[in-house]
Amino acid sequence: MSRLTDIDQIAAAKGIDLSVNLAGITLKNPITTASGTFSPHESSEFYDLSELGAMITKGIASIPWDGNPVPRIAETYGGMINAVGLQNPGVDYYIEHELPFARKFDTKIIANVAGHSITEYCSVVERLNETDVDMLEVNISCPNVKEGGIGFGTSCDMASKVTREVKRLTTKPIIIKLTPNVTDIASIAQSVEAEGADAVSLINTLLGMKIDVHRKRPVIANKMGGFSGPAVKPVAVRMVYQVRRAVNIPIIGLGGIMTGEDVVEFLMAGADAISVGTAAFANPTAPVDIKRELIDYMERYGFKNLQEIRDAFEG
Amino acid sequence: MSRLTDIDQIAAAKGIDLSVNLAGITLKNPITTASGTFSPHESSEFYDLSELGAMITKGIASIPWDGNPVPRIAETYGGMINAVGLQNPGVDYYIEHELPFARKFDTKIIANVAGHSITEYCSVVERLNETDVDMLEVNISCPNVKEGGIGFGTSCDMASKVTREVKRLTTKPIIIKLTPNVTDIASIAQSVEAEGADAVSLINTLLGMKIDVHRKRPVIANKMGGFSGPAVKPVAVRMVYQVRRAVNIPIIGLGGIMTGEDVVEFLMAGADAISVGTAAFANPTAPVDIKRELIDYMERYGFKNLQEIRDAFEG
Amino acid sequence: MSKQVVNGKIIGQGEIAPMIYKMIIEAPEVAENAKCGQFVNVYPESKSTLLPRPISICEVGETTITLVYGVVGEGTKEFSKLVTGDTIRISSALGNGYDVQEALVSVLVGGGIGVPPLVELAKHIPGEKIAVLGFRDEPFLVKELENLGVKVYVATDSGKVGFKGNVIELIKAEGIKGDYFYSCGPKVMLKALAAYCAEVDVPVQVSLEERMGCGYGACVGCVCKTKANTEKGFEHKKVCKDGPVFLGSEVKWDE
Amino acid sequence: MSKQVVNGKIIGQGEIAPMIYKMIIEAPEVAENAKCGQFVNVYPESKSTLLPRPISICEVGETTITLVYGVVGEGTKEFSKLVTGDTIRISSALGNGYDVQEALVSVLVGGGIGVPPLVELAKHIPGEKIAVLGFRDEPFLVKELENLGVKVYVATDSGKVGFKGNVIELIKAEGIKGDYFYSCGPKVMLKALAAYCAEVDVPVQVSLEERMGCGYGACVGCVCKTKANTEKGFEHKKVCKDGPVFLGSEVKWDE
Ligand SMILES: Cc1cc2nc3c(=O)[nH]c(=O)nc-3n(C[C@H](O)[C@H](O)[C@H](O)COP(=O)(O)OP(=O)(O)OC[C@H]3O[C@@H](n4cnc5c(N)ncnc54)[C@H](O)[C@@H]3O)c2cc1C
Ligand SMILES: Cc1cc2nc3c(=O)[nH]c(=O)nc-3n(C[C@H](O)[C@H](O)[C@H](O)COP(=O)(O)OP(=O)(O)OC[C@H]3O[C@@H](n4cnc5c(N)ncnc54)[C@H](O)[C@@H]3O)c2cc1C
Ligand SMILES: Cc1cc2nc3c(=O)[nH]c(=O)nc-3n(C[C@H](O)[C@H](O)[C@H](O)COP(=O)(O)O)c2cc1C
Ligand SMILES: Cc1cc2nc3c(=O)[nH]c(=O)nc-3n(C[C@H](O)[C@H](O)[C@H](O)COP(=O)(O)O)c2cc1C
Ligand code: FES
Ligand code: FES
Repeated sequence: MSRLTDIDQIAAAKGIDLSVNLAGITLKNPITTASGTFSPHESSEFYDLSELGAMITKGIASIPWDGNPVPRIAETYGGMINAVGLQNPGVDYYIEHELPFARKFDTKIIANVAGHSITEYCSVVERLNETDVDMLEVNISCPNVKEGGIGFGTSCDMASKVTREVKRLTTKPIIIKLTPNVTDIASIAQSVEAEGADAVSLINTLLGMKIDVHRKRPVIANKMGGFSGPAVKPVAVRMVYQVRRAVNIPIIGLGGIMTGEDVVEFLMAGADAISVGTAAFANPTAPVDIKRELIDYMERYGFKNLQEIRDAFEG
Repeated sequence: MSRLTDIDQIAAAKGIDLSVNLAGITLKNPITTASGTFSPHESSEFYDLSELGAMITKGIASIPWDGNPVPRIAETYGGMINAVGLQNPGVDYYIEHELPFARKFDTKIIANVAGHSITEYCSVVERLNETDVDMLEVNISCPNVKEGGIGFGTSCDMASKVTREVKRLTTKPIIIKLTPNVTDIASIAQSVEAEGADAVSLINTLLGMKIDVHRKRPVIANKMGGFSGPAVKPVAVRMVYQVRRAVNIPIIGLGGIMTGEDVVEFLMAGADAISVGTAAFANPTAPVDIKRELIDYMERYGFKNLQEIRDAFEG
Repeated sequence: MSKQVVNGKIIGQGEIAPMIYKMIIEAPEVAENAKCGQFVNVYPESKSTLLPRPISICEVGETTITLVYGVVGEGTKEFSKLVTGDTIRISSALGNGYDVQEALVSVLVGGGIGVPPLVELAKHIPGEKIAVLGFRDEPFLVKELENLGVKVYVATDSGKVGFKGNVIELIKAEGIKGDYFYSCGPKVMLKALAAYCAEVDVPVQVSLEERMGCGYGACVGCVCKTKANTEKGFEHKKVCKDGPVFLGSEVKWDE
Repeated sequence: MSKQVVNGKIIGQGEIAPMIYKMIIEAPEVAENAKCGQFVNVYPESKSTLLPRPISICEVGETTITLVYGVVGEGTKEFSKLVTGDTIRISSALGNGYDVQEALVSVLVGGGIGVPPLVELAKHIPGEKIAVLGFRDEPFLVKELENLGVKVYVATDSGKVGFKGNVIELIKAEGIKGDYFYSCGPKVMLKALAAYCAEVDVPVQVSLEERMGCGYGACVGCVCKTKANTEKGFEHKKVCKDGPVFLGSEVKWDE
């Protein structure tokens, strides 16, 4: 199974090492897929998933969720709003039907966990603990479903509590995915670190809204939704920078990454790895194109590994 | 002094009434200039300031402020970051040298008040209370200067306190300008309403950061800065919508307004008036162009006044 | 990697009705695998319009595909400005197209910018073919369908051309009958047609539209409700991946 | 309303050195009031690049202005793709230009894309004129200056053309002297030149660059420090409005 992909060969030929250690798990490269913007079967029709450092799954709940009514998607200036509402077929379906396909590729699997309550989070984590997924990413931040986590991600207490409870149930590394819709993201990150989170990922979507002035109503049936894409990148970079200075655990940085240079921006801000989200809608092969651009950047400036990029940053 | 401007004549000819009552002050139209993005002398070189519903001044402090080192400006995808740091010549200079010029135009004047401490806010408000400015907008949100207000705008207690103290010192209507960098903007708005704020304006800039991957440092000398422009509009519209449902006082909506239809979006979300900010950098005559587009929209849909627009919104 | 995004080369573009454009794109990799009723994602160049625009395949040539689209917003405006020789980023053909059935008389019902996919469809349908097309004002693609041996009926909202009214009214007025129906157009029309077909007990395939994120099945943004044996009596299917063509009888229209 | 943004018409554009373009724009309203050392804001069409790009006026014609610019990012890339007949949004001439002085020998010192404003300047300077120009690799605008009767010295970093080294070294090496200096170029060069001029006690006017928000004096984004009788010994002046030209002796260079 382990073999050099096309782009890995390019990196190797240039003497560039893209690997990164994330809470004890080695990713071949820092490129992962942002939860909810990637589907192994569909994405694999466009590129070789073995190019990825890790695939991060859609949010998985304990039972199937229907999600929100349509329209679920709106386009904004350099971004988009979604209110999918975490539609998903539930953890049992995931383990039986989706995980085996994903395992065919030479890459790590990070399962994204959704829940309306601590009990729900826990039951997903317990089920996934029995599988061979490599890490778990707990989404305490999705703003789409009222009970879907917004309360957890916006208070230090609740964030701590979820972290504590899920950590008990698994030996797999736990990544806590943080919401940007807070006054002080650094203190939320510190709270989850204190409870043993192995890493944090940020940012999830900003809460946004768009009104159709011709139809005279919100574009999205759910009224508000999660705002993502290149428009939000300055907020994401700022938050990664702040969190890097507040915690010692690894950070997966995301929010508006479209190019290899955007990846560098996140690495310099303090991210250990990154995820590509909305970019994969504007370009289905974005993760691999971005990986190639990252290599180009490193070659141009003579960087041999990711740490050298981080060390070069003055700020 | 009172006369119909070019565009007012167009509106009048179409039977369109753009006026709006803002806490007892009647603005001829809902278009105001966002603080810090407008300068009476410089802007008047491009358009007739009497077209405005009101001009909102740059932040005014009790004594002159030097502001931040350069670079202060960075461009982002559909937006920009600034860290001007509230450079301003102080309230005495403002009253003596800038206010008289601004008064030459047939429009209301809203003075934007900055401060590092409650005492500073108070001394500016006291000085301005003696002048003929029409309203005061208290900026409790600028993220650029560490002591420049961020603490005030991000906690209900501090926001209440500033409001209470400045309300005591003036009979002029007080607008509190809110920061979007908070978990729950509706509750901050409620706090300032409870202390007698006559209106709120939102949003100020999001806190953002950009890194120059070639120079390998933050683009802005101050590292982080205030992120504005069309990219942030979905956050601004959402917050106006939330605040409209939380308070009864008028709202001045802003954040990324570039066109007349953007104005309609804010009116439908619940704003009483709006401000044009970053758009005036991309187009120095933006406020008047936007005013014209608003009239076009109203004509197209047969709206005779702003309230009809708000009432037409379903959501 | 059965799918890709390619730089198609525009070999012809023109306005065939007010604000309706026909674009012919040289893109062998796309044409090769394209079927009637499928669509392509068209990617605007402008960075402020991030998302792909799904456009149905109107005709498939040896190495070309033809798109017919209305200019309604930023993206389609950008496309309309392109000229012969320019390139345009398009995806492989996506979704499940029409499932062509044996029938003595097939009826193709199209509304506005839902008419285009019926052209390629007509090429593959056996037997007698009737098209019933509704437009606001100005018909288009009528000649193209007639050239394929289709008997075409036209309705316009304004009555400017053909029957004044909608397609269902026209079908009833003309007593148009068939043993299989295919359709594409606005949801209200599809819903009314599905109800009509249920009434006269004839199967109908409908091509749905929904706002898309990815356009290739990754984001679950574009769902429709189909009848299912679940607690709530429905399940969400992806229009871009499981559709855009569904049986009229399987769609839960009440939403 | 003394200022405006107009749609200028491009009547010529070409690459005059690698990645350096010269664009001639028909814009009578702008040309009419333009002075040497001023700049115009050029507004990109793309919505993802919001801010104006300040570009110095290289030459002023009866109804035209000429800009010479390097392609360094998104905005200038967009400009470089425009062709004769296209329109481009530009502002009226902005800022204070050079304040031309009587002198026997004037020395014009330019670095890279700081060279362009020196061309219009040379037209207005009385007496003998010497230009000392520094480039990385490839000189440009040398002929234009020579045609105006300017004696031109060239330095390149690579030594590919002319003197190998920077302009200060070249001035010293050639013993170039004058009784008034004017300059435009990178800050390090201006700083070194100001120091040199202070040393030899000759006045120098420098044209500064700074990242701009509005470009017309409204945002206070583009400041530089000038010496002043304040507590801290400096004040912030706006490069776009109070400059871009300042006296070398009034600028606080240590920042
Ligand atoms: C499967 C499918 C096939 C289609 N085939 C055709 C066709 O053959 N000819 C044609 O003219 N149109 C077709 N459409 C509709 C077409 O996709 C939209 O008109 C187009 O995306 C509008 O883009 P815009 O940038 O001009 O408008 P904007 O309003 O600026 O678009 C903004 C956003 O809304 C989305 N959007 C807008 N309208 C629609 C819509 N009606 N359906 C889905 N998304 C929308 C856009 O994709 C974009 O994300 C089809 C839609 C779907 C889903
Ligand atoms: C008064 C003045 C006169 C100038 N005259 C010329 C000239 O005659 N010829 C020429 O080639 N260049 C000139 N410049 C520099 C020119 O403005 C920048 O090279 C240009 O804005 C880069 O835009 P971009 O979109 O290609 O680059 P990007 O890097 O994509 O620009 C991003 C942002 O940074 C700003 N920016 C980037 N570089 C600079 C810079 N060096 N100075 C100020 N802002 C910058 C841009 O305006 C924009 O807001 C001048 C600058 C100033 C301030
Ligand atoms: C359509 C869509 C669905 C998403 N679903 C999830 C999800 O299920 N779980 C989650 O943690 N984040 C979800 N997200 C958030 C993304 O993973 C990511 O945090 C966010 O989009 C910012 O990154 P981007 O700007 O690169 O897209 C979703 C985002 C989008 C656009
Ligand atoms: C350069 C600049 C300076 C600003 N200065 C101030 C200020 O002094 N006081 C204030 O309340 N807001 C200030 N703001 C915030 C704006 O008034 C406005 O709230 C924000 O830019 C969002 O609106 P926009 O997206 O339309 O620009 C400033 C914004 C910019 C871009
Ligand atoms: S648009 Fe993403 S699943 Fe259909
Ligand atoms: S760029 Fe705005 S004041 Fe100079």
